[in-house]
Amino acid sequence: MDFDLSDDQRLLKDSVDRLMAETYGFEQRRAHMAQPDGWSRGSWAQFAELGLLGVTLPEAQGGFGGGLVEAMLVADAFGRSLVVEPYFAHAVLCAGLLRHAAEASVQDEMLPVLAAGESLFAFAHHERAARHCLSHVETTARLGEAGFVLEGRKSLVLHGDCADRLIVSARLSGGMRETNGIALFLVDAAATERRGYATQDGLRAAEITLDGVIAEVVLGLDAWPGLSRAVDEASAFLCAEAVGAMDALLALTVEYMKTRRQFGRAIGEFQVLQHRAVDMQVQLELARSMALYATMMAADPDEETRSRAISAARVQIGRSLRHVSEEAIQLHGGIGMTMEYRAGHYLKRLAMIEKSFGDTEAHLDRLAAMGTAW
Amino acid sequence: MDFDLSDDQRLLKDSVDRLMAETYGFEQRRAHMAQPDGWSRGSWAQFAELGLLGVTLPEAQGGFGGGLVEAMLVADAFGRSLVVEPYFAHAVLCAGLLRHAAEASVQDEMLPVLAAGESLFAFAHHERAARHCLSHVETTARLGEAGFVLEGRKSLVLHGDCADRLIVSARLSGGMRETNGIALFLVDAAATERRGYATQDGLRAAEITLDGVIAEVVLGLDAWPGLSRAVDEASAFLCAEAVGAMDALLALTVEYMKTRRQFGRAIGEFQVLQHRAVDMQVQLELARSMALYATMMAADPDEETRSRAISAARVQIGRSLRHVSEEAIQLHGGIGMTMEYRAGHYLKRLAMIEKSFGDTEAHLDRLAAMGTAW
Amino acid sequence: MDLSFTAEERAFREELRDIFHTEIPERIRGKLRHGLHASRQDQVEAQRILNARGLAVPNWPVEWGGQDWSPVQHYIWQEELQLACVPHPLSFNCTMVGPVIAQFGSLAQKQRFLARAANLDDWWCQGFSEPNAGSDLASLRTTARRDGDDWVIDGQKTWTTLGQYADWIFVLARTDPAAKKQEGISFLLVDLTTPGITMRPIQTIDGGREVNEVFFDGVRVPGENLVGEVNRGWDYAKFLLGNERTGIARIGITKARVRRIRELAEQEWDGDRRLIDDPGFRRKLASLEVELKALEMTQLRVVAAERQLEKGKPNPMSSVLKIRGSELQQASTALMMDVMGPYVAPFFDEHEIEFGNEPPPGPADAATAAPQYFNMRKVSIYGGSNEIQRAILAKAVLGF
Amino acid sequence: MDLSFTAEERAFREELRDIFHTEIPERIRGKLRHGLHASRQDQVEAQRILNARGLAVPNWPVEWGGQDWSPVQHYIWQEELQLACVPHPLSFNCTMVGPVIAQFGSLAQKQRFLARAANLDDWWCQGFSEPNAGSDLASLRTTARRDGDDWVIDGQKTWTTLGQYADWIFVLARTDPAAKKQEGISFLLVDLTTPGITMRPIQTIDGGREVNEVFFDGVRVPGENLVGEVNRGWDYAKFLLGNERTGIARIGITKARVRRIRELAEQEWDGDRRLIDDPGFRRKLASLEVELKALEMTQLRVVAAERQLEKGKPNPMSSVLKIRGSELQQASTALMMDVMGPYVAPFFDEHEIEFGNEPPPGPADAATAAPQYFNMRKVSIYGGSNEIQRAILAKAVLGF
Repeated sequence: MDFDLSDDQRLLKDSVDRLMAETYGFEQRRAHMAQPDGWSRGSWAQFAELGLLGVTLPEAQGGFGGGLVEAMLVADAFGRSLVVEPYFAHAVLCAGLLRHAAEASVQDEMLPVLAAGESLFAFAHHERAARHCLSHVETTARLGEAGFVLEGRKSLVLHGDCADRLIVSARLSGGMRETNGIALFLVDAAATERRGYATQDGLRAAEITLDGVIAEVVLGLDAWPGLSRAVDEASAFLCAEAVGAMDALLALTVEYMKTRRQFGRAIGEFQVLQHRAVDMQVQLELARSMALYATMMAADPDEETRSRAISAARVQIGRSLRHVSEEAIQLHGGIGMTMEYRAGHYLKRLAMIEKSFGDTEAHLDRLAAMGTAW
Repeated sequence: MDFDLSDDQRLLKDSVDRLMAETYGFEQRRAHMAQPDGWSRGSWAQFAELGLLGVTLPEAQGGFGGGLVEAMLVADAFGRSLVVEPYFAHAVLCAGLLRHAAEASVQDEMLPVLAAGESLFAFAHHERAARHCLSHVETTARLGEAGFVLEGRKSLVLHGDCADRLIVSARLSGGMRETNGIALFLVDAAATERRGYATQDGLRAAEITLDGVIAEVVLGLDAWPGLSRAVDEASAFLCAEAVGAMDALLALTVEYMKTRRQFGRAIGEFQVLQHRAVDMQVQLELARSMALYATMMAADPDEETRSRAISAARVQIGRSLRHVSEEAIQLHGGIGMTMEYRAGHYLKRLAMIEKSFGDTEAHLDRLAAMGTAW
Repeated sequence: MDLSFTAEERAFREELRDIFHTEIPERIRGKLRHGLHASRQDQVEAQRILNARGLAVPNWPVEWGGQDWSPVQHYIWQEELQLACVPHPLSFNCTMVGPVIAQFGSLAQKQRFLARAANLDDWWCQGFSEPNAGSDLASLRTTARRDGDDWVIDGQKTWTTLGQYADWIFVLARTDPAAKKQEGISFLLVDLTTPGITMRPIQTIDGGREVNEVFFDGVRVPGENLVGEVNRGWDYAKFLLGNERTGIARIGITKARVRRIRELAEQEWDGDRRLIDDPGFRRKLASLEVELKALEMTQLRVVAAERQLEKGKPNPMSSVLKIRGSELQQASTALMMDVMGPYVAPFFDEHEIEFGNEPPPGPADAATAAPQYFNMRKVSIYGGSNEIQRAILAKAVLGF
Repeated sequence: MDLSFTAEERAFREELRDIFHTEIPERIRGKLRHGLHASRQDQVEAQRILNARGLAVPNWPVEWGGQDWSPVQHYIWQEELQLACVPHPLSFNCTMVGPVIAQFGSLAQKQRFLARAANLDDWWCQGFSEPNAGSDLASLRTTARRDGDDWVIDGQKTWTTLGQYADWIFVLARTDPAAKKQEGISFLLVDLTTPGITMRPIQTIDGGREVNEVFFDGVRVPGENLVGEVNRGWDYAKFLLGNERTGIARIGITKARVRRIRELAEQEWDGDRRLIDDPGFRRKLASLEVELKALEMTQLRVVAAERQLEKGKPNPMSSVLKIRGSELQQASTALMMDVMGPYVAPFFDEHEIEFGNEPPPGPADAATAAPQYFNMRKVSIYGGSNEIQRAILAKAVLGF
């Protein structure tokens, strides 16, 4: 049992932290968001150069050769800096899907492209009536003369607006929520109809219509095991990102409390407010513990063991982030309500994380349905 | 809309409060509990004399002629003083059952007896597998030569150990949780087998076996509407009793905080503890509001309207009492953990109220199942 | 003791409900129901309809357009207004500066300002908070110094809500720099077209532009614009802030939102089950409804007690209403987020929502769910933060 | 970074589990599992079995019977002890006075007391708190004055747990009345058979007799019973209180209780459905299990960090463990009450439960559910109340 970083991991952490310190201040972030895509191609190139886009990919395929701990370090740093580039969609979700659901030959072809960041990948999966059910797929795939033909509508496709390639889930057989019968395809994004928009936390997404689109590549015809694993890994990433954001937000809040004066003294001198900050710290530590747990369990190939751990982590982190972010705004007062100050941006990102790939209630339902055993 | 007491109500309140002040101090209560029945026959006679045993009964039947508001005033005062006499079982539950489920002729005969307190009544209803389901009745009644013959086991019969007469629910027909097919009978308690015991809050109860017992009187053969109404009224009483207890407990806590000194000052000077007491006050006020609501809605003859209101009140009061009683002990520290001090006794009574006739979760389930409309 | 309303009160409620539903355009009320904001024009239109009926400023003295209503009638008016999603008559005019002028202003001020405020011919905004005077309002630094008959104001105000729409601002300024904190403050009425005033919008985290900073640089205000006596402004401000005794919990607005949550959950499918049929969701909804009922009953107790209270004397129980009212406003927006699930994410500004070619993706009202949740964080901060309310209760009710 | 235990650690765990299950009588462990208390005899029997195996005082120096274990091994020992429902070696002996004597005592004291404490030949109890010195322990008033070679103690102690079983008491007493608060206090070992000591039991709200008041009236203690230096007792007390770094959260006990809750919910019928199949109950149980897992992971982080901390220096994170550990002990007893439903009500004292002719009515363990809930209110009060823990975190971690 060991929570220490290896030397290589420490090096990685240092270099990501340094990149963030140099390129991702509050004003710099605003400038990134003002660029045409809503994010910075320059930052993207830097991520690629540092090896971050392939952080979990094997070196043989252009990756950094890291694992989920390395991804966690990136997540933590990106959470602190509120990174808006399509890292999560591309380098977490799609990298995981390719790794866990695609044939080896496809991986050999695609992973280097992904790691280099030349072509932008997004995961077109969610559908309107899915709510928090990951296996909900109504989009159909049927084998035509030119290959698989996809029909359906995908929704809330993170960074789908600017993606070059889409990994699309579609149903070959089975009822709309069955895990069997789900396949994954690679599709040229330009062949789809897209409606892009911003999200509350400053990222981008799209509604995507597949109207007889021909799949470029078949990733896997029985894709559920890989899909579910990739999404669980992505949840672990979100947990770590949330912890990074909460940690930074708590530090910001405590600092503010030490400087902001009301009634003739720093508000941090009021015992009531001190204890409120302590309760935030407690929630943060519980979340941090569970983010570590999620990271270490997300690689478990047994779906039930893994899902239980991930859902447990998401429940704790969902509660912690709600508590920490709401209290942070309250302790700041009016300034926390403005876009000109960092705190509100954390609130927004954290609230959106809570709703990604199953909200707290949905994960608790999943645990309750399983019956827990640990 | 009017929350004021009438002059008569105010008089009643004053006389009950005076009785409590004179006869129900902490040491006096301990003495009452040390008597053979576990409560004071002397207090009982005083309750009868003041008209409290028939507070909700018509004057024509020996009652005080009051309604649920009058009952609420008694409940509040008894909650403050932690009265241990069988008032709730006898003068609330059984009086309500007789009023709402018995034939007029039976009422004429029994209510004066009840109001005088000569014969002690208890309600033998709960069964082992009922949990919080009021309509769960497995005890059977069949018509024999000498009248209805009852077979079954009744459990947690409040003050069943010392009751002279039992109102017993038994099933004539239907499945074990159906509301149809439940009848109520009056039974000579001596004809049953009883195992008496104390309860956590210093009351008494009994397990009762009905082994071919012949019913003395048939109260009603389709008893559910009356039973359900009487129990809803009893819940309103418990709500008011809980508010009385919480109010006294908060006052006790605040007083303690003003006198107990640690770190060179009264602990009530610590801002953190002040705000905790304020949160108790907020919970108390919400509970008080809902106890008033329950009192005023408990007379509604429409079962759904009434039950919704009662369950809503029970949910709020269940949450409030948990918060207030736990915080009261915490703010007291060690002294609150001892039987030599009042606070812990409130904790115990309040915890038992929460589990009577449906706990908070069960009432929330009832509301959720109904779909709410107000 | 009787919880029911009298026949007269019920008739009064029906009458108001009828007016609100038939006379205030659905175009305006629908916006509020869907979580959008009324525009300046909407606000003016709605308030003028109310004012024509004598329903804009019932809390004012009768001679200046108010109504001789019982506390219960005021309560019913407010609740029906909120349930019908009618924009509340502008609070800066109707519950803030109007009552202050009516109580403490000169006759000339009353004649000049009151009718126009009631009819929203003048749009007022508030100049109280400053960057270093938030919860601790008495530490304000903006000064007004005498120069001949005029006052000259220098300083900065902030959190001025809807200042961008306003014609006038009422300002607390320090007129005696030597006096102790709460003393030496005066209450001044300032025409926003006066030279030296700069208004800078502050974008809030819901994406809206609701508040502003206001800079005063040698702003010259005629002496007649001082309300009441010089250096007594703190009393007027306290009167103003303590004015809204029952409305502060905004229970009607939360009630309307909870109704909308139920409607939307009945329409929202989770696979082949409606969300409203999810037992976990039903329990959460029922739980919120219980909390709201408890708050409503508490408000009714406060309303009923008002008869016995000295007029204008604040009831400390209104702090309970403020605390729980803001918590439930927040809880209801969080539950609305639950209804929307992942569809809280898309961001569309109000103009796009109203006038875009295509509705935002997801359930109806999805695009306003997160902004409302973000925006409602403010309600436990402003109007005396919930921590301040607890301090009031600790002192006034518990005697600490 | 690796969450798994090494093969050696797993083998160590198996070995301990085996010992605990096979050597500690089920008669004793069953009591704890069902929420009953170990008797004095049970406690002595269990501890002697452990001590014979070297498992009673592993935290002591090796020369006095301790083990040269890693923090992880200590953690495993504690967890397995708790999961197996083995009575914890008496904390007054093993984590309190023993380590103090081992660290600060004279050689004579060590030789006289340590082996007997480890084997529970002497039963120790604690004389720290006083009626006016609870959270503020340093304000204690009990005095010990020098008289020849002896010390003479006068004063009153309270909350002395299991004092009725004890042979000896360790006492903090003021030896320099002129010194400032924390200074001038000494640490004395007192034979309870000494004349002038009166022990009065205090009944607690669970119905038990767990704590006592102890009165000292001119109690004469030989000079050799002073531990360490005179007037340095506060340092030893701090050492003692900071000693239990990882055990304070009692996660193993809560885990065992949660397992029992699941077992009982599987046996409990609600009409014709088992309680465990109630979705609302399952969600509550799952929720508690999540919170417990989060706490367990936090404890593992603290254990892992222990290697890097200076020996004996308290980790402020242990305050997080104390706060959440006590909250979850309380939450688990409340959930146990939920399982029992109305059957929490009957009161049977432990003697009746163990030896009565008929079991108490209702589900298994029903009779201990409410007493445990009541009793566990103490865990957020004693050992430094949760408010004190928050004050520690505010200062040590957040720098306020």
